[in-house]
Amino acid sequence: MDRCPRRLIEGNDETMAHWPLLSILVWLPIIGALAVLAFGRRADTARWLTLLVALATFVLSIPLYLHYDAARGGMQFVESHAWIDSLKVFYALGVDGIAVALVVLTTFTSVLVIVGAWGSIDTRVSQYMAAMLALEGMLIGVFAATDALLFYVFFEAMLIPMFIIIGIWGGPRRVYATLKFFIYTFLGSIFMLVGLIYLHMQTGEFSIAAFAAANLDMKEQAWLFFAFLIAFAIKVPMWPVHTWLPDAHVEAPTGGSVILAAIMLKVGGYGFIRFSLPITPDASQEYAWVVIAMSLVAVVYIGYVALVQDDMKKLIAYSSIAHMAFVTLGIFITLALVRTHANADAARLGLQGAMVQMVSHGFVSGAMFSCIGVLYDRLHSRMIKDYGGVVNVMPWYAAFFVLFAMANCGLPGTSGFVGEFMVILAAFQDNAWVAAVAAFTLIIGAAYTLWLVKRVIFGEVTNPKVAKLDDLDAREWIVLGSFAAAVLVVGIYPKPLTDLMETSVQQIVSALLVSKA
Amino acid sequence: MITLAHFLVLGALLFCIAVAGIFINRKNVIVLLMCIELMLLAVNTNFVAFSRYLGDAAGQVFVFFILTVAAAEAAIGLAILVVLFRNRATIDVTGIDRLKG
Amino acid sequence: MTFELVCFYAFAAVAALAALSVISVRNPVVAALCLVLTFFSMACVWLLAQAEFLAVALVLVYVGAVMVLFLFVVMMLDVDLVPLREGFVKFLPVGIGIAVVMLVEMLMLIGVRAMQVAPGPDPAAAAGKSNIGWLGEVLFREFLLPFEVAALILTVGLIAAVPLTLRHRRGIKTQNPGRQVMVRREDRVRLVKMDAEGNREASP
Amino acid sequence: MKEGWFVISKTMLLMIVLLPLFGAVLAGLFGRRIGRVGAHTVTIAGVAISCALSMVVLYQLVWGGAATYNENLYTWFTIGKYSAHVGFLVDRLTAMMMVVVTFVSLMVHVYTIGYMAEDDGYQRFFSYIALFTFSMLMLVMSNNFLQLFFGWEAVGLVSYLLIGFWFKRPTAIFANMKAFLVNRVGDFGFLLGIAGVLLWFGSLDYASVFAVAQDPAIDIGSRTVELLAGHPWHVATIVCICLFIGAMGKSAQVPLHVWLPDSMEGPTPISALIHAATMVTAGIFMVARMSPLFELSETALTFILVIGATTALFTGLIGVVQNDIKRVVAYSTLSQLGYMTVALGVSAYSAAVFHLMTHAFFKALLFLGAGSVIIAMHHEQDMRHMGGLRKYMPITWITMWIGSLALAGTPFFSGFFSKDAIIEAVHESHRSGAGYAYFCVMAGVFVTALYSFRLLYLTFHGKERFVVDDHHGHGHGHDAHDDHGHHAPGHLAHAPHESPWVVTLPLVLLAIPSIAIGFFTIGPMLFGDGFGNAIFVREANDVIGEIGKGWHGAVGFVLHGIMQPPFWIAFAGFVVATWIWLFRPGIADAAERALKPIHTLLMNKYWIDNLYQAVFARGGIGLGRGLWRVGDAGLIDGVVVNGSARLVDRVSTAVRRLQSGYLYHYAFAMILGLILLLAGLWWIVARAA
Repeated sequence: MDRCPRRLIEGNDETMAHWPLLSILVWLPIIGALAVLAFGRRADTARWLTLLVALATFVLSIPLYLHYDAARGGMQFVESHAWIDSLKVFYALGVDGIAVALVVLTTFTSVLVIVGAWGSIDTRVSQYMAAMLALEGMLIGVFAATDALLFYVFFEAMLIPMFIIIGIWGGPRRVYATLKFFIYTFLGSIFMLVGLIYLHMQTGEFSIAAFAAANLDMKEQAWLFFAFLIAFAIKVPMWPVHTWLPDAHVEAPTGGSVILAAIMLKVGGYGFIRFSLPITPDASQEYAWVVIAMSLVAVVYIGYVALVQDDMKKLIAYSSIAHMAFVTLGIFITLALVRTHANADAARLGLQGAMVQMVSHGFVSGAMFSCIGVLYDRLHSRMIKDYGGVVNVMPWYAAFFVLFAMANCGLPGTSGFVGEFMVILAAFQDNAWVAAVAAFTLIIGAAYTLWLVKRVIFGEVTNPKVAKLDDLDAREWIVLGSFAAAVLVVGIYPKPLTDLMETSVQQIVSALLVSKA
Repeated sequence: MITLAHFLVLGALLFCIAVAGIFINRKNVIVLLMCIELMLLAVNTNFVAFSRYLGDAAGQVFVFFILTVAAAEAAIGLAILVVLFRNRATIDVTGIDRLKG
Repeated sequence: MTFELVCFYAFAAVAALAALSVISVRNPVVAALCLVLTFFSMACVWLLAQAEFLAVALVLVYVGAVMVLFLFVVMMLDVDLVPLREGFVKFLPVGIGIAVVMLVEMLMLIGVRAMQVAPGPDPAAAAGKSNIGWLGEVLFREFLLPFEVAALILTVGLIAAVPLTLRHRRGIKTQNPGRQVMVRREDRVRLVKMDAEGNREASP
Repeated sequence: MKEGWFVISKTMLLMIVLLPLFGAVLAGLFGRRIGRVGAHTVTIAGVAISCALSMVVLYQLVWGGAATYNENLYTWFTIGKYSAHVGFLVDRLTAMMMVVVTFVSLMVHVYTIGYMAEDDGYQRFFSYIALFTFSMLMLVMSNNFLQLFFGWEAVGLVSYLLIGFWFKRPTAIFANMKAFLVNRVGDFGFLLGIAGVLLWFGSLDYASVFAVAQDPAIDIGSRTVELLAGHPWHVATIVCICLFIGAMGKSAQVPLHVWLPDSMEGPTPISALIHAATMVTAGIFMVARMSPLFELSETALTFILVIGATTALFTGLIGVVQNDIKRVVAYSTLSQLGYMTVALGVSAYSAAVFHLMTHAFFKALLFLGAGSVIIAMHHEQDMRHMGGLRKYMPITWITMWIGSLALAGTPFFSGFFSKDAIIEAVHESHRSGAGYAYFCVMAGVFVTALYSFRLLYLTFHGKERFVVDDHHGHGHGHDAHDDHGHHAPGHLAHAPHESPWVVTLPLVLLAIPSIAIGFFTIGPMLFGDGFGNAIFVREANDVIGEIGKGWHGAVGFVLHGIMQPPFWIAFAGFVVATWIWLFRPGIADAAERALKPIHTLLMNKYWIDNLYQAVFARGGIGLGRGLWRVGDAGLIDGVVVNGSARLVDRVSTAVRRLQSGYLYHYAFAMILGLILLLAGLWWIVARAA
């Protein structure tokens, strides 16, 4: 059976078609990781080499954004090579607007993570840097894969560097945290693998497009939907399968936390958009309420839990969960809107909101964890009670911290607002009560964030060690400044971002209109 | 006239005797090894009989291999036994539970 | 009742009785000898099935090699037999019970009446070959690789038995001619520089 | 060229908005480099130009006949049929607000030079107030709900930063968090209101929303929706109440008023600018701006009316017992905001905005005057330790009197016109709840006079209740605002003296409009065409129009007003206050003892703060702790996650026993397995046969 005509996939333009840009983006960091392992005997060599590779990857990802034809949408920069012939598995890469946004987010954040880890990692530097680069490559692979098995391979493979990063450079309870993180996520992905194998049996190949085109009855869709739900809900993570995240964050080194929060969590949301929506649209519609309910519980429940944390990283980890709930809410409110209200425009608003929230959360949570890392590097404590009055000795740091805190509570003008705003607007079109519960984040999100700010930043210096702290050095300035710029740019002018994804989102939404059962 | 059943019954009988032997001689490794040899003999008898009655040489080839492996096994088994005895001065298997989970 | 059948019953009876003795006699040496008898009888039974080569091989390999090895080990090890017999009576009923249950099950499966198949003509003879020729042809044509593997296994078993039983005893005084030959001057003589004795006494 | 004058230019509007922002960024990021003088020069120049240009815009609109400006600057996002923009809508309402905001802001900027002279955070402060001016301008000049919300939250952010300006004070950083959170409760409603607007009116732009609201063909006013099955609600009511909840947060209406008194922890200039003149009136402005929507819902307006009336009376009562000079003014602000809300509730939007404007001037004046007193008293704020200050600081004394007279509603002062118009409007209204509101505003007049004059008498008149410790010498704690406590209460290092010109000049400049602006603007703003078509009132609700029928100029309005009960009630308040606090100070204490329960009630602010603290703050923490310990740690981690780990552990511990290590056990297991296998095989064979 020849499936080629059905693929929306074509090369972009003549010049770009010759460049396997996506492959370069995926493999450059991974090969770079090997190079760092090989030549990074000296710590400084390892750092510079890693930075070079990460910067090169970031620079190479800019053409991806520039040359992506947003008006046309669909998969572009497509590459396809046979990988396992007997199973019709292809090494197939391609990106649409959504994936471009996430790939650029990945390359951008990776550079900052590497700059951030410059001084704070001083044991086994080359291995840490190599793990980071490998992780970056695999994450790009996840976002760029258009073959389900390739996606799965990257999806699982990225656990390994993360496992190593937390397990080796982590805090005192790192063994528990890594095992929990690994087993949790692994458990989820097993279900996805079963689902993929079933789909393979139905379609005979592993291309996601083929899966989306397969006709599945309601029962099949329901099984597949829940298989995907478990996998991606754990990755996001959604309440009630979120408990690995705080532990992983608390134990992870700063760079690990940043990557974990800023990018790895996005894989879950991305998976929902790539797999759940197109492959099981009818079941997704049928069970959207489950996901919406889980998201709303997360907003309120996790908000309250975040309020009482006395470990800064744990607090931000919980806040991440609450913010990611907006992503899942936006994705699944889309279904309700498009199916029951036949309001495709509002559906696009919801899906765009989810995507913008993903990107924004990447910046904001990355920035928050970097901020905590700055303090941790100096005092080696994450406990809120050890701080207080930081503004007295570190005014610039405090300014950044307050800015990111405001972004975290969704202040307009920062990126944190845009996604939440869109999702709440879209949710209101479906159900005012859903929107009301979601909007509760305005209150509870501000409560836990500002209370954190009050206890850490403001007040008199009570801990004599705090009194001796130095303000940001140049390296930290670069990291936090870049994050701040990103947060503000997306907050003040989100149109470039939404325009990039608009056609792709519209294609996804219009595909949802077609029932498969 | 010797039918297939004759051989099979004989094989079964020998096998069951060997099983009984394993039970009642549970402490003596040497006898246990002998019982295993008996079992193999019973199995081999079945192979030979089937080979004869189906006219297929593969059965006898198999017996050939089993004999080979059984010889190797006996050699190793007895070697282990010797080492065991040398270390513990007994061949009582009730004392050997190092592999306990 | 043909002569063959009579022979079969005779050998079968001997084999079964000998097997029973293997498991029941007190002395392992006697048990081993009884096992020899069992093997021998079964070899005769195999002859009745026209498996001449295997029958001979059984006698040669088992009776000639394996059982000798058994006897050798039994005799070499100074085994205290009394504790090994403990539980013999206690487990006798269980053992017999299980054996009987198993036998019944097997017989049911064999379906004694259903399996009253008369033997066809000897396949080797039908092919106009001796048993050995018939077997050899198959063995070296179709089962060459397994044959070689079996050879390898046997070799490995042979070699493995050696290091297993090899031991280094401590406290045994032996010469090592290799080391004796290799020795150098530096290993034996050490020149030490030191002050003359007389000076030391004079200095304080 | 001549025509160009009468078309509002985009460049000018951009300059109005961006100059303060530019000043804020410069003073904030490069404060150390440009120094103190640089910081205040930059910001004041920015705000001054902005103020001048705002006046030009007002002139163009009112006298120049310029058309309303409504254009988008850039698109924020476009998704399907929805789009959000950043743009300006400048009509007369906006222009008036722009002038008020920039003028008061300019005054406060100048005043700050004196007030914050010895503070370490000088540049930071200027950066914040300039940023505030930018945010507030964005709010009032917005032409769509998104930008409105941006400004709404941005002023909240600056308010947060400024209340917590002295971040070492525990009370300040508690107050700023409280202010932000309570505002967030309001924003919660506001955001839902915006979402409702998008759903039911199909756009975020004012123009198209109002077009839908006023389109008889769509008749959105009678459209209902069942949010709860079986209970149809008017969509307009839902949207308006949600939006008004936002206004309740920002304009500190009961029950979301609790943050405003605490916000007095911030420096006094911002109390004047943000928490009296401009930011807190954003809610009033918003409702007036949304008048086409609010006119659709009688229910929402009744709700507004009742909330406003309650705020007007009951918060004023608290003001009577406060001893902190700033807190008295703060409660007075709450009460006056209640008046404005009442005016909104009876559809007298123009009266509300009019009062907003006059209030901005005289309340800013009162706050700045209070600040001047506080400087003189070396950051002593307790009126019980003041008294007799009039001879030390005459300018402050006179301007404070002017402000108080305006506040209390003395004829010909600006407050008289605006407040009287509101009371008249309530009197005219037939909306349900108007009776209650009328009672509240009338009682409020008395209370207003009472606390206003009490403040004056306690501060400026009577005996001096402070001691000047001359021997105490140098090193007074003026520069460190938070450690003025090393003087005992009522003990001053130096005698109080009049503040420098940078402080008194704004007082004088604000005193002028406090006296005069009402007289000159009541005509055009209330009864003329002052707001053009910015404010929409339905025929049936037009109480101002009703009053306007008897309009014979401002003097006539005053003469008419003197005949009316409100004036006499205010006069009674003045008399009682004078008698008690000027002539018979003992009566106050006697009354306090006699009315102990009421006094306790008022001193504790009706225990609302305590209630919120117990229920929402402590309750929230308790709930969070419960969810965390029981839900996360107990159920999810304890039972499910670690529970399954424990289960595996337990099962494997049990299964491990099977691995006894005994050869004969394994043999037995194998044989048993063989027996079972045989039995199974036999069973299959038997079944097949």
